[in-house]
Amino acid sequence: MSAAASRTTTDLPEPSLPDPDLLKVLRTMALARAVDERCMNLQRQGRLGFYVPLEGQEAAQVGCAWALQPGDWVCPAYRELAVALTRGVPLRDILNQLYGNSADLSKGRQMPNHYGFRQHRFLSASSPIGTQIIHAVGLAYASRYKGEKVVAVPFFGDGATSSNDFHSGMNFAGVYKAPVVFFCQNNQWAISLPREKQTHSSTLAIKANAYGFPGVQVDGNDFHAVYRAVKEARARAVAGEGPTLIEAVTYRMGPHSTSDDPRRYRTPQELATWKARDPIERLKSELLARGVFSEAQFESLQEELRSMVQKEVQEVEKMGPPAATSLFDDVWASLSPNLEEERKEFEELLREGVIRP
Amino acid sequence: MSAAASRTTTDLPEPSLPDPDLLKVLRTMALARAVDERCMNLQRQGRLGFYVPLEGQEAAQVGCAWALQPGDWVCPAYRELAVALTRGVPLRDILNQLYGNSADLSKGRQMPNHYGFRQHRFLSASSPIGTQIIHAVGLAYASRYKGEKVVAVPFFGDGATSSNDFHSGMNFAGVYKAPVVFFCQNNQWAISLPREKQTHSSTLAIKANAYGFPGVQVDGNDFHAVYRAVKEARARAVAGEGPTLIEAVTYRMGPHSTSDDPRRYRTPQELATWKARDPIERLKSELLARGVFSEAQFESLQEELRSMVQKEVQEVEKMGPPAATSLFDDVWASLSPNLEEERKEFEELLREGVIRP
Amino acid sequence: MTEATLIQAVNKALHHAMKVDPDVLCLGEDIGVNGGVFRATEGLQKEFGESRVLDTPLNESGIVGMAVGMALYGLKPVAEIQFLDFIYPAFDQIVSELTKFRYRSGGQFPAHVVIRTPYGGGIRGGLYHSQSTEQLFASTPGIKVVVPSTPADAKGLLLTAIFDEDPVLFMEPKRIYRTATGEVPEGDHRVPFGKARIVREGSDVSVFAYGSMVPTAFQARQVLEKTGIHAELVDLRTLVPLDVDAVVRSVEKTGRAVIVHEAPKFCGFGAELAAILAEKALYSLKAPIVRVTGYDTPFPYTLENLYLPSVDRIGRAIQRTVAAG
Amino acid sequence: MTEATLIQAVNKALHHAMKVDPDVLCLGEDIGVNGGVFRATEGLQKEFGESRVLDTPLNESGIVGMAVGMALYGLKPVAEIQFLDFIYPAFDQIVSELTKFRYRSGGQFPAHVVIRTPYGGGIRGGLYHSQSTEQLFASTPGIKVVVPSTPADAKGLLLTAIFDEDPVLFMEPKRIYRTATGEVPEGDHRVPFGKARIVREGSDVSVFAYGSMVPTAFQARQVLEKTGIHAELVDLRTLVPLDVDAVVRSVEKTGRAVIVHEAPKFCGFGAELAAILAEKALYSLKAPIVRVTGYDTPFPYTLENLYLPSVDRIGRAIQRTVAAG
Ligand SMILES: Cc1ncc(C[n+]2csc(CCOP(=O)(O)OP(=O)(O)O)c2C)c(N)n1
Ligand SMILES: Cc1ncc(C[n+]2csc(CCOP(=O)(O)OP(=O)(O)O)c2C)c(N)n1
Ligand SMILES: [Mg+2]
Ligand SMILES: [Mg+2]
Repeated sequence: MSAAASRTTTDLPEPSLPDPDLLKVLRTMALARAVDERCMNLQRQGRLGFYVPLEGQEAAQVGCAWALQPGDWVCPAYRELAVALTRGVPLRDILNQLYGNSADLSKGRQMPNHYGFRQHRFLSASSPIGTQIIHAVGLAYASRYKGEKVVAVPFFGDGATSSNDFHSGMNFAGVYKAPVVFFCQNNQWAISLPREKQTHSSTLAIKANAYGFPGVQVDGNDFHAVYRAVKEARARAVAGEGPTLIEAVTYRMGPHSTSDDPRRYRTPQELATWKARDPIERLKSELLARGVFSEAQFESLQEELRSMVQKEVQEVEKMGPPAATSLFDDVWASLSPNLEEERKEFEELLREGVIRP
Repeated sequence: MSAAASRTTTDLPEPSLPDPDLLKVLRTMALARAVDERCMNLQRQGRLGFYVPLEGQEAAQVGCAWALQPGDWVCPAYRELAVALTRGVPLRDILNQLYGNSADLSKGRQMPNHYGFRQHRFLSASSPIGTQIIHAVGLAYASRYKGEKVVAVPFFGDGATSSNDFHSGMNFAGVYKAPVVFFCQNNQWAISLPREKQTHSSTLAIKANAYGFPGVQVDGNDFHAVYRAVKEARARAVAGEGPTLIEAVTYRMGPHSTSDDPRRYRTPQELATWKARDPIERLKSELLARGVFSEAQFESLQEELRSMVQKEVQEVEKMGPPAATSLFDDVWASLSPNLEEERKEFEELLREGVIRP
Repeated sequence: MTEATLIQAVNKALHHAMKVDPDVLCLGEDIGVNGGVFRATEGLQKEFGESRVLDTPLNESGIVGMAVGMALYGLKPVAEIQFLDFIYPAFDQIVSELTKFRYRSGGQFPAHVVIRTPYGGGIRGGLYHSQSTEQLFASTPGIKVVVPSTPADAKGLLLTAIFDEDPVLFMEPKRIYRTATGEVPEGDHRVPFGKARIVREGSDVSVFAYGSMVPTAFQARQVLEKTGIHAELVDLRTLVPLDVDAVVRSVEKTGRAVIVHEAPKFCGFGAELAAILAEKALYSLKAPIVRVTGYDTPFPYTLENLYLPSVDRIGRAIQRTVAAG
Repeated sequence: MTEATLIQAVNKALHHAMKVDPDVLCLGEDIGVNGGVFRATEGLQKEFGESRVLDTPLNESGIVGMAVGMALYGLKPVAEIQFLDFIYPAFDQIVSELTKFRYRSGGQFPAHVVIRTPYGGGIRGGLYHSQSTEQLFASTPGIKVVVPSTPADAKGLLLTAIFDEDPVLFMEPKRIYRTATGEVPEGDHRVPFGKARIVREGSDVSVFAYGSMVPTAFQARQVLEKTGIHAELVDLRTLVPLDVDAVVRSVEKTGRAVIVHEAPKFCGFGAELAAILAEKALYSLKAPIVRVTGYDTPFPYTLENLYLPSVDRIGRAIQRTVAAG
């Protein structure tokens, strides 16, 4: 009897959430996928400057974010689109950032994907790898100091475990028993460097040993596994039992970014292996198998999402760039005399047409 | 039957070396102690600017250095006096550095204890904690690349395990299987920070798990234990089996440096506990118990060493400071046009008496 | 008003800030039980507890990064870096994170951290306990750079720093920690940023200094006064924001400029002062602008007194500048 | 001689050095199989093997620190930092170790490492893929700072760097990686350090630039030439060592100076040039020294073209300077 033939409902994973919730989960994952596909295309068409896809990591991201509370702090890297969506960040806000337009909450200051949403306690991402890991410790410490029962969650990759701030963040969190859930998406690659050349440790989770708290490796393409692990780690953290490192084993299906060509360093076979483990397909087939919904329903869901994304993009593309003089804002809480002078000169150049927005 | 009463030769540790060698070991340890005592006094008398004592760590340092070969690279912190002595560095050279005089091989450029001896493959120490750890990986890699069968040994403290370069050094060594023996002297304190507030890990040795190679904790006040552990790690490394982290558990009996007052942060009881574990007393009583030599012989050895140190200090104190214009040497391989100009102006100021050496 | 040393004034400022505002926290190496290696934080942990005065593990990137996290929350962390020479492991957190959070997030995530750190030579600290590298920070938009030279300013500028909204690097001239003494106002004494202090007026030449070079330059000025040279000594106090008006005005008056700092000359902070003058006061300049600085080498140990700008060296430069044109 | 782009010239230099000297090794992120994110190291791992072209883990402190260790042994490592913006985790290894080893050991332990890194804006890289922070390194004694602006210089200066005895920061103007093309000599082509290049002679004003600002300033110069303004364009090539003579000589001739760089103005490298002129060529100056630079803010994304010195902005500054006096 083949594995497929033996599949009965009893072989399905114990659902971590009631079916209506799982449908929402699936919808969020599918929305992330739809945005991803659209943006990769927009970039190829020259309409978007750059893009960092997350394809393949939807279960890891949604699984983690679903286990968090609104008061929790998210400290993202640049690939956390599905986390932002799960947090309830409006797609419009995300797209505005990708376009760096006048409605971008970050005022067009950063490359695509480096968004931040104060209202959602979703930190503004930076490119330097790993720096947010220690910020999470400070945020967690501060929140506890002010009596909040929340956690801070730094998101980072396998590559980031080599960074200085992974080391300081893990160590400080251990020492202060800070309520942090370290969430590592081991997607097997750091641009062209494979996981096994990044570090010689047997797993990434084992690195928690060095700091005296638990490390857990989970199947990052299994929504339920990720959700449960994070939920448990969160509970431990708010109960004052200290931090946890979670390694979600997953795969970056696309290129590192639109500037990258993964064919230079990895094989089609590897890609195919992981394609077969697609996290969306996985949750979908579970729900199909349980009869929660049908293939047709899923297809119309996808249709709906794609056209929604399409519409949003259309709206966002109507916006112009931020005001020229916004260049000088937010360096300081208020314009310094020095910048006042530079801004004046800049305005003169604008008037003279020497600088043309 | 009490533990003391049960002591027979069979209870003594299995010697790691033949007795004549152990006598040399003891002599080196006693010499280090004699230098330490003298220098602490010289500093109190205002004859020496600053000093970093190693009292209590003699077995760890001599034990490690004894297991090394002349071609091995030593990458010290600032407390490695006994390592330098074991490597055969002349006491005169060490004292010249402490005084920063005209005979100092480092030309009076650094604070006391930050010596370096090219001839002994003993790197020039810097104050920033941990930086030498990654240099060791580069040296080890380069040596192997050039076909040498040697190891590089970074020396560092418990505090240094928190540094960025501990993390990068350990990780890179694991990835490249570099022939490195990471030698951590856990002397329980990083200035005023006790070991248990430095990191939440159960041991420091366990941190090797995070990098995929063995970590070993040894009694750092037991010469034999340290010697054996390093010898074995060295053999593994040169055989191509990769690095090892050794944690030698010991104690800093003195202040962090002559600028420090440990009474502000630690108890007399703690000191007394560790005093009873004095590494020199320990090896000495073993040799006495085996009848290798007598208490009287040890006392005359101490006498001899003290007066030798005394004489060396007298010689060294005769030396003047380095030449004034040596200020401008060694910034570059050869004087830059910029420094040539500054040096000319400096010489003019010297002639005019504006600057007085 | 009470008489205090500069380091005591620092301690008073910290104490006052922590007392009036529970959101002020201190963190750093050896600052708790030990009270800091220079005793700047003496007594604070005892009074305010371990949760507000944190002894940290040995990692400066961690100290600043954690402070950034606290500040993102809304607290007012004061991080101590034991010596300026040890700030470099935290450099990425400072130049990539702390100074850029407000900007990169379009103002959503300001991060106000004060980094206190002793700097400068003259204590026989050698290569790694003596450096002055203010130019590294002053050249990075997004962080204010403050260097007091008197106890009253130390307290007043530090309190301004702690209750400011922008990141601040607060550089403490360790060489005069205990030799600079003076009256320090009690309570909530604030000294505004961006206002230089005219230490002594003068008509022949402007001398610009900050931190521990102020007393040295002052001595040089006093010696020359007896020979009939009236130098105007300007203590910049804050390098960022810089009191450009005061700098330009002074040279418009005197027509000559001597700039003093401990840091090496090449690309040091003095270069910016000279550049500002060459742009905004060129036609007032009667003589070439002279910089009296550390040499373009690392900091030495035995010979540090030959390396550092001395009263005599500054005096000679002033004399020559006045004689030059 | 063959025609090549600037990035190809870099590749040629690396290839030549590795071929003639087995002690030359390369290390960095994604430089092996991937050939570097800009393809500077394309083909090197294939030809010279994994033991000479090392893909490293993601840690710049590790990259530079390991290179320092290799150099202490006597090898000639060439480290790549993927973007200058990511060099800061390695800052401690650079300013505390690499630049100070020779000095602190009294010459016993020289450490010669070349750090190659793409820098600058104009590629829509935003805050963290666009910065120019040469002043941080130029102000630190012990490291040479080299910025080529043509393919021939890129090859010639890089070979000089690799076979020099001092640490070198080799900043590659990524914006013109592929747009700067030109003849590149074959083989062991070397361009000496400390010799500026007079791109075009002129009598009315001296324009100082380096790296990717050279072609921009050149365009501005050419436009103005038609209006009768003859600007002398000087490509500094190496900021450390700086060709002070060439700078001073040019201004002695023209009496005016315009300094151009992408980095922010305040405490930027231009300040040092201005300071040198205010000291050594003051009496030649007919007009205030003007700096055309990035603004004193972090680097923006959408508005980068408004931020960067443009042909028009440079041209206007030249015109005004000539008109000023
Ligand atoms: C400090 C630093 N060094 C180098 C880079 C260039 N870089 C960008 S992403 C990346 C790989 C990151 O890998 P990983 O942490 O696994 O995250 P992933 O991209 O796989 O999600 C590198 C090397 C950087 N952004 N920051
Ligand atoms: C980067 C850095 N930060 C801080 C210091 C100040 N400091 C000097 S020694 C020391 C403690 C070192 O402790 P450990 O590594 O255990 O070595 P030990 O002194 O005990 O031998 C500290 C914090 C420094 N030298 N370098
Ligand atoms: Mg990855
Ligand atoms: Mg210790």
